[in-house]
Amino acid sequence: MRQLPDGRYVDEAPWSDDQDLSALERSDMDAPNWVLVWRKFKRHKLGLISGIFLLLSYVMLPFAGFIAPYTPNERSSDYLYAPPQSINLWHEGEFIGPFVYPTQATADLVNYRWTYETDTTRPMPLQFFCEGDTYKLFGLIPSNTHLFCAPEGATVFLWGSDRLGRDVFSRILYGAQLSLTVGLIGITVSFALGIFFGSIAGYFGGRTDWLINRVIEILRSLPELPLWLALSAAVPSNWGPVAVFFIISIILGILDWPGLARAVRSKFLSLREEEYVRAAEMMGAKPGRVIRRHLLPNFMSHLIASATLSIPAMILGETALSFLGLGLRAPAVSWGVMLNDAQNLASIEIYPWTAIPMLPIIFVVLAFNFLGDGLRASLDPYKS
Amino acid sequence: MVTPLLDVRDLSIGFGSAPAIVRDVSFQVMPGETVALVGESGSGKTITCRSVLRILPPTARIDSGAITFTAGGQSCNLLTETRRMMRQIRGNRISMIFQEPMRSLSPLHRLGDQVAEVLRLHRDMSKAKAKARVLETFVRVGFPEPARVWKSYPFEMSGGMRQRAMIAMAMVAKPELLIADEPTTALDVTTQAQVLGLIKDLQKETGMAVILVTHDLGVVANMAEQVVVMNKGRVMERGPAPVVLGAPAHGYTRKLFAAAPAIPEVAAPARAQPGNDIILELRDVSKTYTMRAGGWSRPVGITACHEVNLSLERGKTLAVVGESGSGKTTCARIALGAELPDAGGQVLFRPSSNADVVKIHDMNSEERVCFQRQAQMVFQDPYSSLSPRMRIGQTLTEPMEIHGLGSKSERREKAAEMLRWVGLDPSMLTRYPHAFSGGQRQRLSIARALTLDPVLLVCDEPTSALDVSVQDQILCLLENIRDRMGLSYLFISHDLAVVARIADEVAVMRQGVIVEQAPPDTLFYNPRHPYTRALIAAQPEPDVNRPIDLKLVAKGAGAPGSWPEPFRFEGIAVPALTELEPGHKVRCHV
Amino acid sequence: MMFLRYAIYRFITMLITLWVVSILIFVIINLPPGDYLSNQIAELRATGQAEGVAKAEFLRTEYALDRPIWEQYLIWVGMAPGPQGWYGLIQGNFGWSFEFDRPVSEVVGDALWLTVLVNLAAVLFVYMVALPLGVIAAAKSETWVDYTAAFVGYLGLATPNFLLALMLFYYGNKYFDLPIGGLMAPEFEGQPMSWEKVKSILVHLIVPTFVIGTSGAAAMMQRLRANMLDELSKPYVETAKAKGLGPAKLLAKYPLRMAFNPFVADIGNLLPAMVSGSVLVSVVLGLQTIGPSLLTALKSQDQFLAGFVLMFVALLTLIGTMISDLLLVLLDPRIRYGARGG
Amino acid sequence: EGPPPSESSFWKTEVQNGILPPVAERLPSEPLVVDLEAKGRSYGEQGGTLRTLVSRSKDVRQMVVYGYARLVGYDHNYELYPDILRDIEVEEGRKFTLHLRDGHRWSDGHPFTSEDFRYYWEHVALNRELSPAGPPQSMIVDGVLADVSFPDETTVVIEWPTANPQFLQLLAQASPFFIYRPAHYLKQFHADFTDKTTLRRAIKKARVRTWAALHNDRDNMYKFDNPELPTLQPWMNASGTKSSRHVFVRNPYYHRIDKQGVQLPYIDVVEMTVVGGGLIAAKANAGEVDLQARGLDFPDISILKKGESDGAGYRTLLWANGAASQITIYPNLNFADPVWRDVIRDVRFRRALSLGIDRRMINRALYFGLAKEGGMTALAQSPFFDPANLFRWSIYYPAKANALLDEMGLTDRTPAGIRKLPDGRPMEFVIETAGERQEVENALAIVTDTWREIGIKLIMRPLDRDILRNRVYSGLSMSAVWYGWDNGLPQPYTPPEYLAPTHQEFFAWPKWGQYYQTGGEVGEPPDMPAAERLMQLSWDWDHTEDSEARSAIWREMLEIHAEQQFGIGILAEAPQPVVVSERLRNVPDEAKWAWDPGAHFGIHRIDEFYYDDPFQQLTQ
Ligand SMILES: Nc1ncnc2c1ncn2[C@@H]1O[C@H](COP(=O)(O)OP(=O)(O)OP(=O)(O)O)[C@@H](O)[C@H]1O
Ligand SMILES: Nc1ncnc2c1ncn2[C@@H]1O[C@H](COP(=O)(O)OP(=O)(O)OP(=O)(O)O)[C@@H](O)[C@H]1O
Ligand SMILES: [Mg+2]
Ligand SMILES: [Mg+2]
Repeated sequence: MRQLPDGRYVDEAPWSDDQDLSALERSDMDAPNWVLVWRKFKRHKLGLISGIFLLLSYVMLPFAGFIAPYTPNERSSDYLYAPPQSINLWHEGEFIGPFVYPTQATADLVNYRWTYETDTTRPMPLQFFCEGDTYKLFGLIPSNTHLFCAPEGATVFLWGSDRLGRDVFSRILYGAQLSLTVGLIGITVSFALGIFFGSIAGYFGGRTDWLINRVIEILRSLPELPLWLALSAAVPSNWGPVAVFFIISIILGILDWPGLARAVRSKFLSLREEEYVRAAEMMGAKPGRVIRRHLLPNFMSHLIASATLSIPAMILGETALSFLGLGLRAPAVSWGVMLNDAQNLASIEIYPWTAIPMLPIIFVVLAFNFLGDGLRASLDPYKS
Repeated sequence: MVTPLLDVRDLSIGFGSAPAIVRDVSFQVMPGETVALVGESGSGKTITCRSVLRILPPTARIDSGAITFTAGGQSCNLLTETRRMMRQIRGNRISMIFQEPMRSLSPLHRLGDQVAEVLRLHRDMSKAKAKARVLETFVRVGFPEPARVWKSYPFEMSGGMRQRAMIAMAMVAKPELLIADEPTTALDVTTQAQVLGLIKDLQKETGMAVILVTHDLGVVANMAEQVVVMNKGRVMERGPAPVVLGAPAHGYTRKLFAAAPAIPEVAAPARAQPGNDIILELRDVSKTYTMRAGGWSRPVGITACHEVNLSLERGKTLAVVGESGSGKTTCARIALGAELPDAGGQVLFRPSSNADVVKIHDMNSEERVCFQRQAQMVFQDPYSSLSPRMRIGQTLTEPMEIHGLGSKSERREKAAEMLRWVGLDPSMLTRYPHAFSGGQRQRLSIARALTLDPVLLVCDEPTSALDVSVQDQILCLLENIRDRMGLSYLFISHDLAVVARIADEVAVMRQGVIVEQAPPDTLFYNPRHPYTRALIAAQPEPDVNRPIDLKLVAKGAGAPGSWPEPFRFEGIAVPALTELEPGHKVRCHV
Repeated sequence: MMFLRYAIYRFITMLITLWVVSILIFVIINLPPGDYLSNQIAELRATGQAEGVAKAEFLRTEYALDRPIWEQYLIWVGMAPGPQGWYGLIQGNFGWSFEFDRPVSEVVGDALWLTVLVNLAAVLFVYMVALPLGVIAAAKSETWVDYTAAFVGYLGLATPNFLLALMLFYYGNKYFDLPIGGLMAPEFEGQPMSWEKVKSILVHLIVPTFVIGTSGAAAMMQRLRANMLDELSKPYVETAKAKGLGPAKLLAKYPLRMAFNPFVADIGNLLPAMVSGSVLVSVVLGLQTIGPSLLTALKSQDQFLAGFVLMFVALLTLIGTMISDLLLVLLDPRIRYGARGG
Repeated sequence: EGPPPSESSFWKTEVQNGILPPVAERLPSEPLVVDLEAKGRSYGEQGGTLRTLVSRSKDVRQMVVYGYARLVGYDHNYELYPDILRDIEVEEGRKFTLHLRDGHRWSDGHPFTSEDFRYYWEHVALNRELSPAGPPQSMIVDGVLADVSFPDETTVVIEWPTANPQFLQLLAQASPFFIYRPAHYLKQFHADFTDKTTLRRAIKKARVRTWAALHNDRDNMYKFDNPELPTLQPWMNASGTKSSRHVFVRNPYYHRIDKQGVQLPYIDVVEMTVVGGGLIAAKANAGEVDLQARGLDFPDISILKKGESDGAGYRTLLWANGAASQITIYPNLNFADPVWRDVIRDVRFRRALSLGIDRRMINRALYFGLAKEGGMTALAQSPFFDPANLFRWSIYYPAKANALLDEMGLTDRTPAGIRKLPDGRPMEFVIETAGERQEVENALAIVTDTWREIGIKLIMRPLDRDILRNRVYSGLSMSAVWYGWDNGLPQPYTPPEYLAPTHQEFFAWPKWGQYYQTGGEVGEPPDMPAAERLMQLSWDWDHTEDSEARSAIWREMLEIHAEQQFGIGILAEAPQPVVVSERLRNVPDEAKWAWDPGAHFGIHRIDEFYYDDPFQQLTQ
């Protein structure tokens, strides 16, 4: 920069009139949208970790039987309410690989509880790829090989055993098969309906809106309680618990949509007045397109948050329903069923490990939350 | 030597990990002085201004530099000051008029509330006092009905009105430094003169300094003491206005100044040939809005336009100029069927010379789709007409997708091509709309409108945010397409020079009615209507030696009730539009 | 004016909907086989209480349970005369509760204000916790504040209400001497208000409020946070910043107001949730709210009681939706209640 | 004889103020004198408040059950003896002469006389408006209505042409047959006694529609929710039903005293609080109750014991449940599905089911082995107890069970090893439960495993109690789980009709029960020889007076049940935790927890319980 005598400054660097094309990789330009989103998502560490955790959880589902040392309804009648056991590696300063100490139960008829004594003199190494009870790999292939199991004469209750001597750890793994799948169906149903009706009501307004709103009002003013009661009488008795639960979660979804629909509608009522929506319409975009491409993305954050929030509700929905005789029941295993068994003081104070199923729920829900947040952030145009 | 009020030194700003976009920018602002920031669209003017208030996008990073603000004997570096201090400074000592006022106002709050907030925040004023002050400012920025503005929501206002509200917000607290980022783009020249006059008054009154970003070299010539010319993020040349404007030293400056258009001196009027291939015709179009502002009280009706008759010939350009808020945008929207005219109004469209007439105000869905392919609009407010969550690539290909044109890669190619046409780089396709400069967005809007190869294009102030050289480029492009493909334009603008260049016919609007209509040559040769004359007189010229008297021209032609007898009218009891000479219509009592 | 017209129109719509809902409600409570009295008679027989049977039979004719269902409906609503003349909801008579053997209005009366109290406390809790936390979480997104808020919120969500209540009761009683269950110490019941009573109620409210409130608070917080994050990057926020607004006021006045739209839409749910939302919680926590009565009434098909409570909830829902619709129009000037196009 | 009765401190001020007469005048001339020493109990002093919890507000009626003042009642040996009555004479089992106590008064001080019986009989039972369905069935024997007469103030005679063996049991039930009413109080609501205008005003005030409804509303001897209704129970309701806390105070006119002349009950006030069912254990654990069994289940025992050792000031007793069986599976012989019905009606099938249950394991897992394993039959305290009945077909013996099923021809199996029905469907045996008890669920989970070994797949289905009943009655449910017979302690005089197909409430034969109950209008007649034989035996019992013959009938019926396994009992005498304040005396350490006969605490005579230091509690 040079100062001229008349007091002005002039830039001296060589100047050209060409458009200088800023250097952005070409590949970037051709990358489809999801690649760009994925690149952004990768930078959201917590979201990424959560995603991986969930992925692993889901991948594990078909192999739950293999990983679990026991089958879900396998009872060890000599080990009722056994406390969690640790897997040790060193015995008296000596490394001998993973092993457990055998335990011995005695009924304490003074305090009426089971007490366990650990025999720390006899380390019993775990067995790997051993034979145990039969389960079905992928729900199809019968197999009886387990990743690890207890040695003869000992048990391996990583997270203790319950009232009937069933392994809590194994049950949690099996429970995941139901809790992580069937429960989510309800969310899908409710979201599909909620978004669909909410958006057409909000976008079209007028008579459509009126009609949908009345349906929403009516649906909402009919409390679910009597419906459940009626339903519990109407379900054919030879339906398995899973089938009943499946139907219930769908109905839960069907009943659940109005809340979301109203949120969507209210937002769309104002969004539809936005200039870019008008612009899209003036270009000839059909309502479906306007809703999908212009309106919904602007409500994505809310939707993602709502979806995450529905997950615990759906997983736990059955615990509330079982008050009405409708939840999942044995022999089906789900986290809700397990927690249902744990809903008493003894589980809190004396056998706290029976309430462990709370942990996976919290972990899964948090993972979904962070995943959702990562997704939201990577869809956010204002974030680089 | 006086310490400068604001001293920007070696400022470099970049986004994300990309190389810096603003590089080593330095300039000073003395108290009471006006510094004009001119330069190429996208050269970093807005970013520089925003960095003064430290209101930058979250992805921006400041690489180096210092911004020293000295007031009351104390100086501080605005880039490192605490947030608390910054809050003390923002709005109070330094205030800013954002470039895109339409987007910058909260849609849910009344304008009065938004403007008065500054006063209540920094001036500790009572509600009533603040209101009085705000209403007064409203009048000074050219609102005839300040009370209505006070309770209006932004979406009820025209583009220019929103811009004026924004100006009022920035000036109402009488700051020490005003940063005005293209404050008058949406204003007609008389209103512009009024606003500029107001700024000057305030400068005189309070010693306020101004950083004025503008593309209008006429405004620069009339306002600035200092000029900073920017290009590609660097300062090309800076110095006192007379020297820089008078004898530009830098190549870019010279190029820029050369591109400035001017209203031609018309020697003899050229008679237009009355054509008969009308592509678009507005017949007796009126539009009345009901204000939401009323709340519980009786709804108030606003007549946005009144019995507008326009016809656009195929392959020609019909320009509409006029007062801000006079209903130009409304007419444009009605012309494209985005809004329905009041009963009795008709909008007729003939897709090709021998095709049937389509009634735009009464289309079935089939006709609508067909029409929407052929007629496109460039919106006055490009920011809000671009979907914020769509990448530009998607936005540009969307029209083609909707109408099922081309394959995926063809569409993308076309989008890239369009960007090149409007002088943007195809690598920007993956960006979101917010990551563009105001002028760039305006060009995106034009590019999008062109992707479908329409036969009718409605341009609502398409070049207001463009520097003169880019504007020239865009106008050339438009002319080019028109000549090549027989495109017809309905062209709304405030810039009479642009209108003079591109239009085949000009309609002048005031208060919802057309007051004069003629081919540009006729009009500029012999403006008959007092309002037209006022407009022409108020157009600033890029010559420091021929300043216009802002005070005088700001008066414009005054209210219609004060016009000379043949033109005078009150309310909507207007005289008829009479053809004084062939092709020259004026609204007057003969 | 326009608004008033809209409000009146909306009110009439509400009445029509209410009528439709009343039919549905009646059908639903009569859906399970049997009715209260036949079940009652079965139960009495099963437990060998021969005498009660006569009484049940008496009630059956007294309350027209021997008539066809549609006739029962008309009598219940008050659109047809019953055995003892016009005596329906329209006339202001809510019927008789077989289960509690008292007029419905009496059964419900007490529970009603307690219900409102508990849920008001919960709603207040939700708003007091969720609003600031949601806003802070958004303003400080992806910091430890945000993560902690999410964790605590989801902890509350992922714990079954009953278990949570039990834990809070048990440890609360053990370490803080909190009372277990109920809404006030029993000796205060039926007593006039006094400072002691208020204190007792407040202490008793802690756990229920927390249990009912946590899930709501977590939900609201996360949604609010998401909506806020969307709004925070809008240009008008920058304008507000440029005015020199402080962070709290800025967030509250501009983005929060915008982000609130979906929640206003949900106000409709707030009122009915006050009654029905906490039914199961109330049942397990032993709160003397309307919830447990509803559940008992439904289980035992105590149809007039169930019908009344359901109608009441429905009315609240409808009023809530109406209010939220009106508020939406008032709060967001951009909303027009017209159809698309034009 | 005995020392003069002493005045209670509770009513002292009232007596001093002349509101109440002194205790000597309040007692009947011949009060019931309780010999506590003979029962091995100690004498106590009056005073104190007993806190207990219930889960529903209508459970205030428990005070009628616990109070257990009956015309005749069971003593601790389950023998009937006159209680409110001074004496009762029974002739040929068909004529009952009731002698009231002279000077016995209602709790409001009004004399209790035969007039109260007459009011009930003539103005309630026989009143068309109050009893639209006619007089109660219990007053009709073999189609003939009782003949009731009132020779004098203290005598009531009720007679039928034929014997009514159940009459006294009805009077002694937990929920008794009240054949008397406080006439002086109820007359004001009765159209026969009160003029129309007064009545109309009262009707309006009570927000009912007819005088009958008003009368019905006030007349709640069992519901016990009307504080104005005079009572004969040890405690009277002193609070309305509006709150969750119900207070009962001692009846100043109660008819029992101990040998030292202290009027019972010892305890002045009973405070019954309604709390959520799930919180009873927690509250007990926190020491907030003095006497509690309702709402506590065996699984709560460990937490109760913990509270006990943490010093919450109570003891936890384990009483034995008095029902004939704690968990019983009832295969529905009237199930609608014909194929299944045939299978279920095959006794081999029911035996196989019973043999396939590992009762020891269930006992150990659920009750620390403290319950009695075995089928449903009379309990050990009953004279009819026979170990053979208990163990018949109820020892875990899967091989035998399999053999029985094979013998039935159910040899086809699905790949999963489930047997097939004759029509090829897999044997999925659905058991419906009321879903109220976790122990049932757990027991069935264990049964599921052992039944799988005999090729039967158990599907458990929890339902609501009422829904379950309706499904069973209409033949829709394949089988159900419920308690066993309420009365596990039959005596020769106990009518055995509940063992015969006379009640739909026995879930194995709902339709037969309906047939009998409705006189053949609905349901089906029993068509299995064993059921017909039970019917015959029950009829025989009704028509014999002879204790020996009746005992023989009882034995035969019990044996039929054991052989037939109509209800497959799993366990009996499951321990019922009873939380008792450390300061409460005279509570038996070991006892039966039974509804009928037993009235839960009633038979253990709660009015004889007392506090060691009643006044210390007051100052607390
Ligand atoms: N958020 C962003 N992310 C990336 N690049 C951005 C972002 N905002 C602006 N830019 C780029 O920074 C450059 C300077 O923008 P700026 O808004 O300062 O331009 P300007 O000089 O004000 O132009 P105009 O006159 O068109 O308004 C432009 O090239 C623009 O594309
Ligand atoms: N939605 C609306 N509701 C109420 N009034 C409106 C609405 N839109 C526009 N108006 C009013 O109509 C009049 C004309 O507005 P229009 O946008 O057509 O002006 P314009 O000529 O384009 O002005 P500018 O040059 O400032 O953009 C203005 O007074 C404006 O306030
Ligand atoms: Mg700019
Ligand atoms: Mg405009």
